Amino acid sequence: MSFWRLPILLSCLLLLASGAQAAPLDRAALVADLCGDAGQMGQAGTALLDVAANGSAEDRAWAAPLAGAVLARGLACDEESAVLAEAGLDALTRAPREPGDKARKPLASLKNRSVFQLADAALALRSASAVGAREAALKTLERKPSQIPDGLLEAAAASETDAGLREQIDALAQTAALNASDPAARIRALASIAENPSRRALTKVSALTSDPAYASNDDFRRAVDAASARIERGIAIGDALATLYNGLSFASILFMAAIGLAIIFGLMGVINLAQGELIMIGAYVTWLVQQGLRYAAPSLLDWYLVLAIPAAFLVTAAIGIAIEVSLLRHLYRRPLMSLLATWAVSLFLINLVRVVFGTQNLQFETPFYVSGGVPVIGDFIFTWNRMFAIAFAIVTLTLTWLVVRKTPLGLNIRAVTQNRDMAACIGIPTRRVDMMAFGLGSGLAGLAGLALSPIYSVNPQMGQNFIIDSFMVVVLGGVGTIAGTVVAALGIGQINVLIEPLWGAVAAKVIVLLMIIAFLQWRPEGLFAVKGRRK
Amino acid sequence: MAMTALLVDGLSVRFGSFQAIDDLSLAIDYGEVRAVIGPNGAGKTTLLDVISGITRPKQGRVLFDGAHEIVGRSEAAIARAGIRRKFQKPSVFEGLSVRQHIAIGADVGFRSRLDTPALEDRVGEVLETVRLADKADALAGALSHGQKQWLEIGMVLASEPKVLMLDEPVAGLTDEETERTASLVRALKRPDRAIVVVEHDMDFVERIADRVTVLHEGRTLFEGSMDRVRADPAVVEVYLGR
Amino acid sequence: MKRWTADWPFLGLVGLLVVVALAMALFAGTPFGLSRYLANAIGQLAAFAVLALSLDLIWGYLGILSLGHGLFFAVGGYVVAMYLLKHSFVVTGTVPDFLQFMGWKDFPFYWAGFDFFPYALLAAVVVTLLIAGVFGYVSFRSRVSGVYFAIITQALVYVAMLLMFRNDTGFGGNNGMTGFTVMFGWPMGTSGMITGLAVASLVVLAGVLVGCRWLVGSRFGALMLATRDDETRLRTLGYETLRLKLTVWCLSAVIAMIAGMLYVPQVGIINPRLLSPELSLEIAVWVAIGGRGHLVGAVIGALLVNAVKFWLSSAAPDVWPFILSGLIVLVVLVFPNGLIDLARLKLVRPMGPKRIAAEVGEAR
Amino acid sequence: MVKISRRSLLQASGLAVAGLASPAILRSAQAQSGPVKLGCLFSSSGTMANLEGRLNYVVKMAADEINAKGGVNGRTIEVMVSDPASDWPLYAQTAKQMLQQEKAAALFGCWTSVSRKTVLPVVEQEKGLLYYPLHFEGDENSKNVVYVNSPPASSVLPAVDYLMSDDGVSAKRFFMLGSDYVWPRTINKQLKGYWKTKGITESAWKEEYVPFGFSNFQTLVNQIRAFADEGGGQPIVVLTVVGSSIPDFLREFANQGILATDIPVLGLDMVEADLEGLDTQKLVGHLNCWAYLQNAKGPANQTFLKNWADYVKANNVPFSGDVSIDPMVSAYDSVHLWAMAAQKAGSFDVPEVTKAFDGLTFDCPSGYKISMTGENNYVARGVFIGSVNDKQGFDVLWQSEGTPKPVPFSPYS
Repeated sequence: MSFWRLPILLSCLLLLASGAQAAPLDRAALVADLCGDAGQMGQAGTALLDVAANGSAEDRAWAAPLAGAVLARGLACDEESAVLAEAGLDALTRAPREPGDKARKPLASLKNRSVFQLADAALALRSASAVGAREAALKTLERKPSQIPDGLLEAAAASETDAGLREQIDALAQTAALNASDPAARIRALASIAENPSRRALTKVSALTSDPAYASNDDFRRAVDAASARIERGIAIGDALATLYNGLSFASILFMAAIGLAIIFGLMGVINLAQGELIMIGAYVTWLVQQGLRYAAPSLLDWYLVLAIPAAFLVTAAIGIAIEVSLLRHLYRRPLMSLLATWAVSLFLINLVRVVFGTQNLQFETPFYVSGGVPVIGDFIFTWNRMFAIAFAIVTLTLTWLVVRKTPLGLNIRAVTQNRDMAACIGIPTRRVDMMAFGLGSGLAGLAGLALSPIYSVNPQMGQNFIIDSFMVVVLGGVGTIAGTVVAALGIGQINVLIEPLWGAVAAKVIVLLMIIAFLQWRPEGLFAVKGRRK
Repeated sequence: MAMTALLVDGLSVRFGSFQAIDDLSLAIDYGEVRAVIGPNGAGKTTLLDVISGITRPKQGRVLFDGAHEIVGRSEAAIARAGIRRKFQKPSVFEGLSVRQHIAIGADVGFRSRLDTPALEDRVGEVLETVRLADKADALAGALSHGQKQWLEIGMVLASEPKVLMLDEPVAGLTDEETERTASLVRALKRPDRAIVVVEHDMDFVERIADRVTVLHEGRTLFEGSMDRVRADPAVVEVYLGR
Repeated sequence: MKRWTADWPFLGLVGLLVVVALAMALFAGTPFGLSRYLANAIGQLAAFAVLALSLDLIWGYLGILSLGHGLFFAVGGYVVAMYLLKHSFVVTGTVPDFLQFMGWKDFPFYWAGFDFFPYALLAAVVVTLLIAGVFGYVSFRSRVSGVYFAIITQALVYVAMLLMFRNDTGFGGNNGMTGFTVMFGWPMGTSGMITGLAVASLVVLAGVLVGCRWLVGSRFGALMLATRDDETRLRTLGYETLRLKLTVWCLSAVIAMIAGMLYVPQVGIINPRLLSPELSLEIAVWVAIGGRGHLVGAVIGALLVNAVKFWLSSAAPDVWPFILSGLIVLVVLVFPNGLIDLARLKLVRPMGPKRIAAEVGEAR
Repeated sequence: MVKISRRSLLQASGLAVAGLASPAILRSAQAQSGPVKLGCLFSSSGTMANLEGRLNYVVKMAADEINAKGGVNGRTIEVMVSDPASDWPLYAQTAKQMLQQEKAAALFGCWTSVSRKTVLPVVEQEKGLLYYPLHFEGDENSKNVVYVNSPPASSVLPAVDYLMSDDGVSAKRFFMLGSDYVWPRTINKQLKGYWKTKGITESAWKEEYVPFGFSNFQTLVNQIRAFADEGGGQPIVVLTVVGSSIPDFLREFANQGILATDIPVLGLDMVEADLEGLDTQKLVGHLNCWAYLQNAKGPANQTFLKNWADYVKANNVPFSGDVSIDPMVSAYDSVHLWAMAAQKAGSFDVPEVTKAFDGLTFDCPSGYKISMTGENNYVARGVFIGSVNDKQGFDVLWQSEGTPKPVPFSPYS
């Protein structure tokens, strides 16, 4: 049983399927239906689906472009008949012609859309020339196994030349046999359904407990029970993984937003309220790089997220250095005043960007590596944009660690963080270190903006969302420790994700914040505090 | 034998992996001026921090007046019991006048008035002692370094403490100022008062101290009079060997 | 601290407030009276000035920066709004919006008694003291200070905002509360009511100003400054600074609460926006611009910034953020003690090392 | 005389607000003769700026059109723009300023319900007139507010009806996801009441709310998938999140591989502007419902779109000239409706203008002839259901026959 089952559609489909074998395809009527009202379009879609399963090779070749054209609103209906607008061919005769003046491009209703998607995939599975296209078509069919017309998969398997794909088609055919009459086929179907555990599969399988065969046939009952147990286990694993993954992805965002802040805070005791705006500017620089590539090197457009890395880092680092030199340097030992000063900077930057770029969300290309996701197990889907952020966070963490641990600048930063006066005494140019470290922290914020642009909407306000969260990470982690920042981000991210499904997003946020406030009462210096004599 | 003002027993303090004080025991009697000396990082200031309640030790105890455990009590409670301390870095309140400092030091209370005759007398007395009477209405922020040192001494002195701890009272002072400070400290010596001085200036220590404790790496290296300190090979090794 | 009789800026400001309040009361309704808009604006400004004073008391005189003072402001605002709604309901039968859209038949139980103003006032004080007391006690006890304290208070006010956004808390949710029709039995929105509220705000402002002046001039005030300058020093002189800080913190919270009670009837609405971290930050900006650690400065800062904001948000909406950020930078760099420096003609070279040395120990 | 004494009083008191007062006084002196003033209450900064900001320009454009035809009652229109900065109390403050100081004849403004609720007491007190261009939760009928867009009973319910019908997707199960404030809650309450009358049980729906500006929708999309996989009929998502949460939700939804043909989303506050910056290929088929869609047919829309594009170009407006959303058209209608009413009344006095509402009609860019009656201050508009296309816009999937009569108070709550 599936929630996609549309009983009326199915019965209609069966009727047509049995009738179609007798009569040859009435192409003119089909095109007329495609241009008709919602009901007629639905019939036409079902007819196309039937052609894919049972039609002759010529009919299939003729029908192949139609479903796709309807989906893309590329079918122009005029008085005569209809035109495939993209190719400039008559839909019926395939003679080249232009649509009439009053041509209308019908829009498939949501219900019909689903039928046409299926028909398009079915036709592609049987007649597309590229293996990749056939594989993609099979993926679409897999989403709605109950609606695949009888005979389609068998016919497709018979003519499939690619061995791997044929295996996949057979597997799908087995799954589709769940409601067949042969108990052995059903048991095989159960086993193959259990291969891919999901809630949907569970719903389908557990519905079988009310099947007559469940009571009468022991083998079948065992198979059903085994399948549900296996699916349940799969779902449990999937849920656990999903929680971990979601937590990790949220943590990576928190980490990216906070790491720059942590370095600056640790070093100078300055809470940089403009950090969120530097993130925003990083995202805007990324956008500018994208726009530049669009004109200068369109072939590299997909890689703008990678190519923008140096630009995002350098521009924000430069802004950070400018802030430090022009403002914060003069507020040495006045951390609360520098807090206000950076707030002014944040106000200024938001409004500057607003005036220059406007308030609308920026438009980003979505390259293949940050779009979509792969189902792993159960209901766990591995989404690429999150993965990008996670990977980016890990790379950033590694690089930051290397800079702080392995470079002279890092050594100086650590020295000044631990004891500013002593560092100054042994000849470390503390002002210069401040400047460079502020640049580094700001540059990291710019990178955060780059990494977050595939996840969040980019507009002048976007930085505001990160302020409180990233503060919390920094103070929870403890002043100026990278490890503290990582642990705090992971902790906050994971706890948030665990609470959210229980009490909702607002409560999760409130609870996490209250936990942090309480924790800081207990350990005011954060998780990784360095103890010392009275300052 | 004079009564023990402070008894430090088996004291240990750690900062992370650094052992600031390591199983230190020490007794300071009423009526004596005790100097605590030692190289940087020997644990001198940390010792004062523990006694004044700022730092909590990992283990060990500190008995005041021979009976009262003061480890674990608040700084304020310890101070009210009669243990007062001048900090290494002159710690004065920049926004207050000299007179206000002494008055705050003399009388512990939130509500009491500043201008009662008894308090005014005491303030005047202390101001004379630390020779700041002519600066009584100046803001502390405007004083010279030496005057700040004296002001702080005056502030801790004002309450007639039983234990007076001075952390580097002559650091950064001119010779003449050091001289004056030395005579001030000697003048403060009383049978019912113990004075602990942490100092690097050996001449100053020699002038004021009855006994000297040398700390090294958180332990007592030597205890005795200044002459014997100078003669002790271990002390010489610690001071000159590195 | 100068004796109050010689504190001319203070005397001048109090005098001015009293004169304006008197003039407004006397000329109300005559052609010489202010327009309702101006009267209302002055009243709101006065409420903001009270709020600024509350922050200056702890930031300027105790060295504790709270970025969550909007919380106490909002407590006052919410309580007075509850009083107004309940009172309006009792007098005119107007059912508040939020009851309607939540589908509730009656006020939640904790609204009981709020139509009686003294009870509402008591509730406001108790709630404020409870929040401020508990939070202050644990924070000061564990010696949370400086930037940490600022961030934690910001998180606190943010948490409160998230909670108040929820509709099921029974305080109007995101929409907050509005539609106040009657106060103390008198209709809202009339000239008389507007002038009355404005005059009351001015009088309260003058009162709070005098009270704060008395406090900071007392021995207690000296101890506050001592705490600000070197808290450990003061503790090792035998003072339980926890008690002192807690007292001033609670006092400051109550003053902020009073400001909220004055503000909400004049603006005619309360919603969680008052709890936004930005507003709380802005309070600090007013104080910093006017002059931290100077009561007169805080009042002037609040009046000036908000008056310009009122004016510019319709006259030149685009430039306001730029002017505000410019003002902050100017103050931070050139007038480290706020615009009060202007009055004292204490213009210093920007970036001079002397000025830095003269800075009072804020860093601690 | 009055003017001088006020000024001298202010000077004497040396009040900080003197700067505020004097220009206002100078301006109010000419209130009786010069152009008639209209006020805009739309934020050009803060969270609402992207949506509200463009409405300022639409109002100006409509005023220009009217002025080009000679103005109203012989006077030209002057539009005052403010920036309440997405700060709700500031809306009230600005409204006060415009009504009391500037004597604005009418206000056009507010997007969120909160801001409207904030301004409401001010316009009622000052006996002003506010044109509110957004669809909203209904259950309100102030004589000082003109509700130019539709209450839920005449917009949301038809859309949900369509989705529940066989022509739609025969929706049987409903996941309601909204921002936590009055509009989503009221809409959902009314929907639940409506479903109950249709015999749908409570197990068929689920309600979740997120805070304003919420962006991390991973867990919620997981929940939606789990809800859908429980079986029991076609599920849909009724989305009432607002602002930047809309694109963030859609992005996560598409990334988890859910298509409109699996679980359609009915985004009640979703407009073309929310799709800016999204890859809509994977979102094709999701739905919204408004009283206007950019793809509406008819000459009125063509003219409006062209005028807007020209206006954007000519005046350097910082918004896209190719995007036109319902609230823009509603704001545009508002100005024309007000001008027609004022013309008909021969006066700018609010009571007179209000009396003239009965029987007003206007050719809205949506292609419908929108109208007002004397019964209430609602405007009868058509209803569109839009379907996301791959060009970041909405195709018209369904539209109402005529303009349903607006029902201010929902019978289903």
